[in-house]
Amino acid sequence: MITDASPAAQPELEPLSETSEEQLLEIAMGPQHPSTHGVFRMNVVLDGEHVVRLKPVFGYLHRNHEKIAESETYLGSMPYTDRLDYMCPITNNWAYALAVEKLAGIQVPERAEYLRVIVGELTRLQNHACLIGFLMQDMGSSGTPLMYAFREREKILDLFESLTGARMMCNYMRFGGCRVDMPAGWLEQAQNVVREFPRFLDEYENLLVSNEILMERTQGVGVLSKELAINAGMSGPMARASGVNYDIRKVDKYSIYERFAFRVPLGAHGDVYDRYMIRFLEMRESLKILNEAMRDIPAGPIVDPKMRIRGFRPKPGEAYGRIESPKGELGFYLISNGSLNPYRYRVRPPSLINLTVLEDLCIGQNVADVVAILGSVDIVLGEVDR
Amino acid sequence: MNLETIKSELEAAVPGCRLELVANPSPSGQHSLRIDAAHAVAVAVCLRDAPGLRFDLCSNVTGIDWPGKQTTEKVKLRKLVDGTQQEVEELRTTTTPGSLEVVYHLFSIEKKHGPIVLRMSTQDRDANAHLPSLTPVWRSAELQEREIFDLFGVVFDGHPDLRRLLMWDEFVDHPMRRDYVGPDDYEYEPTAHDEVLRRANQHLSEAAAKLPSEAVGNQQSETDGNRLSEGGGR
Amino acid sequence: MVGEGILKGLVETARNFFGSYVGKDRLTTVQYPEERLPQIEAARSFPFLVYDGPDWDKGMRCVACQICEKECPPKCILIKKSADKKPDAVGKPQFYPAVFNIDISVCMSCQICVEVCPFDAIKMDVDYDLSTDDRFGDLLLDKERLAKSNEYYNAIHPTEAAAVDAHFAEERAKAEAKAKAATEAKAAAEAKVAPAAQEQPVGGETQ
Amino acid sequence: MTQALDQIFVLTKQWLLGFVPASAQPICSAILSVVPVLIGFPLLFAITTWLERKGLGRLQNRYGPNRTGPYGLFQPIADAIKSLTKEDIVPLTADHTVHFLAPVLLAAASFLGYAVLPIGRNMVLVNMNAGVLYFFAVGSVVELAVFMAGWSSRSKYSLLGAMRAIAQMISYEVPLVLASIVAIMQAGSLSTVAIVDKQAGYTGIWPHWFVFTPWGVVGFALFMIAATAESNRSPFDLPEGESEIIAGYYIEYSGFKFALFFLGEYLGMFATSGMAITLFLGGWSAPFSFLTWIPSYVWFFAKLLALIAGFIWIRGTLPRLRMDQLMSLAWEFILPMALLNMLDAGIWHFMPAGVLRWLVCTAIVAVPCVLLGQGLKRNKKFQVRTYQFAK
Repeated sequence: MITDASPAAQPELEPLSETSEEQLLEIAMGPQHPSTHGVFRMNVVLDGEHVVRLKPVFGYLHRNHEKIAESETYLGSMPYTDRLDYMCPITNNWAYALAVEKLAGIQVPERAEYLRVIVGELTRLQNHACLIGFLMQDMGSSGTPLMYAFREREKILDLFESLTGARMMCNYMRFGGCRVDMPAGWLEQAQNVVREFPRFLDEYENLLVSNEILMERTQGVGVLSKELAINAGMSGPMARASGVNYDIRKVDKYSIYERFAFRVPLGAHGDVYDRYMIRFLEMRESLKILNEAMRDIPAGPIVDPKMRIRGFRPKPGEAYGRIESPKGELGFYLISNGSLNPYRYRVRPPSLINLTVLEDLCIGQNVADVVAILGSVDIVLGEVDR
Repeated sequence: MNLETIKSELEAAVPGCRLELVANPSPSGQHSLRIDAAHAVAVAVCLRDAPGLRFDLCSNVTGIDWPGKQTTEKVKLRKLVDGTQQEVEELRTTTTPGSLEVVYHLFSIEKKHGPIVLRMSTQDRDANAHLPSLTPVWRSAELQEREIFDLFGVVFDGHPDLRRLLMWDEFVDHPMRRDYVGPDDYEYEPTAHDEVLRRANQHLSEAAAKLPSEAVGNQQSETDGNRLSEGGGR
Repeated sequence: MVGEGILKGLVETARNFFGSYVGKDRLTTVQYPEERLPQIEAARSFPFLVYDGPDWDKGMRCVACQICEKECPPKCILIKKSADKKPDAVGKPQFYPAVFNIDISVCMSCQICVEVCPFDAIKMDVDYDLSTDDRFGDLLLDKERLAKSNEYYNAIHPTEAAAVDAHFAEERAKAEAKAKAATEAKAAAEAKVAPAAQEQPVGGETQ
Repeated sequence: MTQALDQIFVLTKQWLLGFVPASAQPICSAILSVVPVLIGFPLLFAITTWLERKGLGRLQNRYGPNRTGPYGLFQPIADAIKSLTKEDIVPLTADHTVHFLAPVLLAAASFLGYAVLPIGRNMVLVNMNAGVLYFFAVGSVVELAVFMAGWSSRSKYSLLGAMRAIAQMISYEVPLVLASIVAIMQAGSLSTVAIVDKQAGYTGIWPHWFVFTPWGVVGFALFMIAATAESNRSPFDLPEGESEIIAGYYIEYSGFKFALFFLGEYLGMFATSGMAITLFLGGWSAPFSFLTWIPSYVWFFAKLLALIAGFIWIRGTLPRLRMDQLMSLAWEFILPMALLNMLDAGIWHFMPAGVLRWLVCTAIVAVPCVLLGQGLKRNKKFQVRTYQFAK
C-alpha cells in the first residue's frame, strides 16, 4: 500500500525505443528560457523529442522569505507576502492575515470580509485569465490570447490601484480587516468591470475552446490520475482537473464563502485541457460570487477596532491558516512565542507543491508538451522559491 | 475530529507507538500529536488508510529549529568550606540539547476534516538529526522534506531523492536555523543603515589581512572601494 | 467539421483587429509620455515628509520619534534626533530630525511608515517619474528633498489630507483652549503677573 | 497609355539596353533584371515586417510600433540599424565556416526562386520551360542552409531545431509539389509564364483562375498549408518554436546573421506565395475583366500582400502544432487529399463543362475531405468536453 504512490516505485525509466544512454540528449530548459515563467530550470533528458527524465531545479529566486519574516514584526511581513505570488498579491495577504487572525483570535468585521471576497475573487479572475493566456503563449500562439487577458487584467489592476494604491504590490489586508475602505464610485466601477467580463470570456471561448490545434495539443497530454493528485498534495485547479472535489472555500468555509452560491467544476481526465477548462469555469463561478458580494456588501467598519497597528504581540501558540488561492492551497503556519516577531513563519506554497508531479506528467511526452504541462501547473517563481 | 480519539485509535492500530498530545494555547486550537520516529511511518500509514481517519492529504510539512539553551541559575549548596559546613551560592549552567522539529499538517479530502498536526523531533541538531521520511506515505512531502533538509538540516531516512532544494549543492550551512550567521561578503548595496557597510568593510579588511598584498589590491579594486567610502560618508 | 474551431478563432481575432480601431475598451494602451492616466488618490509611490507653512525646515511635522524607522520592513529610513527642541504643529516643543534619509532604491512603497506615524508627518507621494542616472546619490533622499508642503499633500490626497487637517485643527483648538484655561487660571491666581505669551503654532492652515 | 504603364519597366529596360554595345547586352539585360528583384523584395521584406508588427499588434489590441516615424514606419530601418550594430557572436566550439555560410546560403537560395516568378506581363527573369520544377529544386536548398545553421552551432537547442526543420520541410515538400501538380496538369506546361497565360482569359467579368474550380480551391488550400510549413510560419513554426526550443536552428546567431535568417524566412514566404499566385490565382492578371487597366505588377503585389496578410492573421490566431501532429497532418491528411485532387483535376479535364461537372468534382474532393477530417478527429479522440460540477 505504501509503495503504491511512492516515487521509488515509479516504473524504472526505460527509453522508449532501443536507445542507449549515449544517444540521449540532456538539455537544460531554463533558467533562461521563455516558457519557464521565470528563473526555473528543468534538466530534461530527451530521446529524440521524447522526455525520458526530467529533474526540476529550484532556488534561482530564493531569498529566504521565511527567515526575513522571522526577523520582522507581524505586520512587517505583510508587504513581503505580496512578492510571493506576484500575480495575486491580495490572496497572499489574505492567507497571511487569516493565519494571524487564527493565531491571535481576531474577529473580522462584516464589511471587511465582503471586501476581502471581492478583491480575492477579482484576483482569481485576473490570475486565471492570464494563466490561460500564458498557456497559449507557451503553445506558440504568438501572444494574442495573452494580450486579451492582459487587457482585462489591466481593468482589474486599475481597480486594485484605485482601492489599494498599487497595482500589484497591494499590501491591502490587515489583521482583523482591510487597510482602506473603497473610495467613492469604486463599487460601480468594479461592477462595471464584472459586467463586462463575460464578454471577454465568450471571446476567449470562441478563440480557443473548440480550436482543433489546441485540443490536439492538450487533450490526453500530461494526465494526472486522481490518486496521485491526492497523494502528491495537489491543490486548486490542478487537483480539481483530476476530479478531486476539494475547494477550500467550500471545505473550510473560511471568511464568508458559505453565503455565496457557487459551484466547483471538476475535470474527468486530468489532462492539460481539463486544467485549462477548469480555470475557465472557475472564472464564471467567480463572477457569480462577485455579483452577489457586490450586491450584498453591508456598511460598517473595515477593521477590528481593537487592533492596534503597533506592538502586536499574539499570545504564544501556533496556527495554520489556509485559503484557496488561485494557484491552490496557500497556507501560512505561524508560531508565536509572545514577542513582536513570529518564532516560526512558514509559507505553504501551492506552486512548489504542485510541481511535485512534474516529472510524472512529462515522462513520455514531447518537448513541446513539457512547456504546456508546466504552463498548466500555473507556477509563479516568486512563490516556488520564496 | 477529536484528537484524543484519534490518539487512542492510533495506539490501538500501531502497537508500541508513543504518542503525546501537545496542547496549543493559541485561540486557533490546533493541538498537535507528537509521534516517535520509530513508529512514524506506521502511524502515518494508519492515519492515511484507516477508514475512520483517511487523512489522505498531507498539506504542509515544515521544520522548526529549537536551539539548545544554556540556563545559568544560582544554586544554594551546603558545602564544607574551611572545615565548616556553610551555605554557598554557586552558578550552575545547565545545557538543554536543542532539537529540530518537523511538523506535518494533514487533511482529509475524502472526509473533509482536518487539520491534524503531527510533530516529530530529532534527538539533537547535529549528528543525530535524522527522522524517517513520510514521502513514501504522502508524495506531497517530497519537495517539502527536501526543503527542510536543505534549510534546517534534518536528514530524512527513506526519502527517495534527498538533495538540497533551494540552496546550491556546495552550500554548507542551513540558513533557517536560528543560529545561522549570514555571509558578510555579499554584494554591497548602500542602505540607510550602516550595518551592511560595516560588515562588508570588515570582510574586506579581514580578507586583506589574510591574503598576500597583491591579491588584495586586485580584490579591492574589483569590489569598488570608492563606492564603499562614499556610502560610509553618509 | 474539421477546422470549425480554427475558423471561429480567425473570426474572433478579426473582430478584435477591427474593434481596436473602434472602441477604446479594446485598445486600453495609454501612450505614456503624451497622455497619462488620471491621478488616483489612493496611489502611492514613495514617502515624503509634510511641512506646514512656508519654511520646510521649520514647519516639518516630524518629531524624530523613530517609530517609522523601527517599523520599516526593508529598513530604508535613517533618522537622527536633534539635540534641541522646537514647537510642532500643535505647538508643543518637540525634537526634530537632524537627519532624515530615505533610500528609495530600498523602499518598497508599503506605506507602513505612514500607518504607524502618530504625527501625520510622513505620507506617500504619487510621483512616479523618478528615474535618474545616479543610482546611489539620487535615490537617497535627504530631509530637504523629502520635504513637501501641506498644500502639495492636500493636492494629491485631498480626502485624506482634509481629515488630517481637521484633526490638527481640533488638536490645536484643544491646545489653545487648554493654554487659555491655564493662563486664566494663572491670571486668577496671580492677578499681578502678566500672562505668559503663548507661542503661535506654526501651521499651514492658519495662514 | 495603360499599355505603356503596364510595360513601363520592360520599356525602361529596353531603353537602357540601347546605350550598351550589343556584345554586352545579354549580361547587362540580366543585371538590369536581377537588380530590381534584389532590391525590391528586401524592400518588401522591410514593409512586411512593419505590416506584420502593426497587424499583429492590432489583432492583439495593441498599437504595434509607433515611435519611429509616422505610424512607426521607420521601424524596419531602426531594426536594420540595430541588427547591424549588434555584436556578432560565434560560439567558441562552433564550426566557424559553416556557421558563417549558413545564413548566406539561406538568403542566396531564397533569391533564386524569384528567377521564374512572373511578376507582371512580360516581367519574368527567365522564362524557363521547367520553371516550376526549378522553383521547387532551389527551394530545397533552404533545408540545407537550415541544417547547416543548426549543426554548426553546436548547441543542443539548435540541433533539435534543425532536426525538426529537416523533418518538417522534407515532409511538406511532397504535398507542396503534389498540390501544384493540378495546375501543371491543367496548363500542360511546367513554365510559369504558360500557367499564367492559361488563366488570363475571362468569362464575362470572371477570370479563368484555377482557384475557381473545385480542384483548384482544394489545391490552393493544400498548397498554402504546405507553403506555411515550408516557410516555417506559425502555426508550423516548430523549427524555431520560441517557447519550446527558444529559437531553434538560429539560436546561436546574433546581429546581422540573425537578420539574414529573418530575411531568408520572409523571402521564402514571398516566393512560395508568389508561386501560389502564379499557379492558382492567375499570376499578374486582374480579378475582373474591367480592372485590366491597372498594371499587371500591381495586381501581383496586391495579391502577394493579401496572402501575407493572411499569413499574419493566421499567425496571430493559432497555437503551434506539435511535431508528431505536424507529421500526421502532412502524411495522413494533406498527402491523400493532394493525390485525390490530382484525380479530381483529371476528371474535370475529361468531363464536359456544365453543372454536372461542378457537382461531381466538388463531391469528389469535398466528401473525402469531410470524412478524412472526421476520421482523424475520431482517431485522435479529441472533442469539446462538457464538465460536471461538484455537488
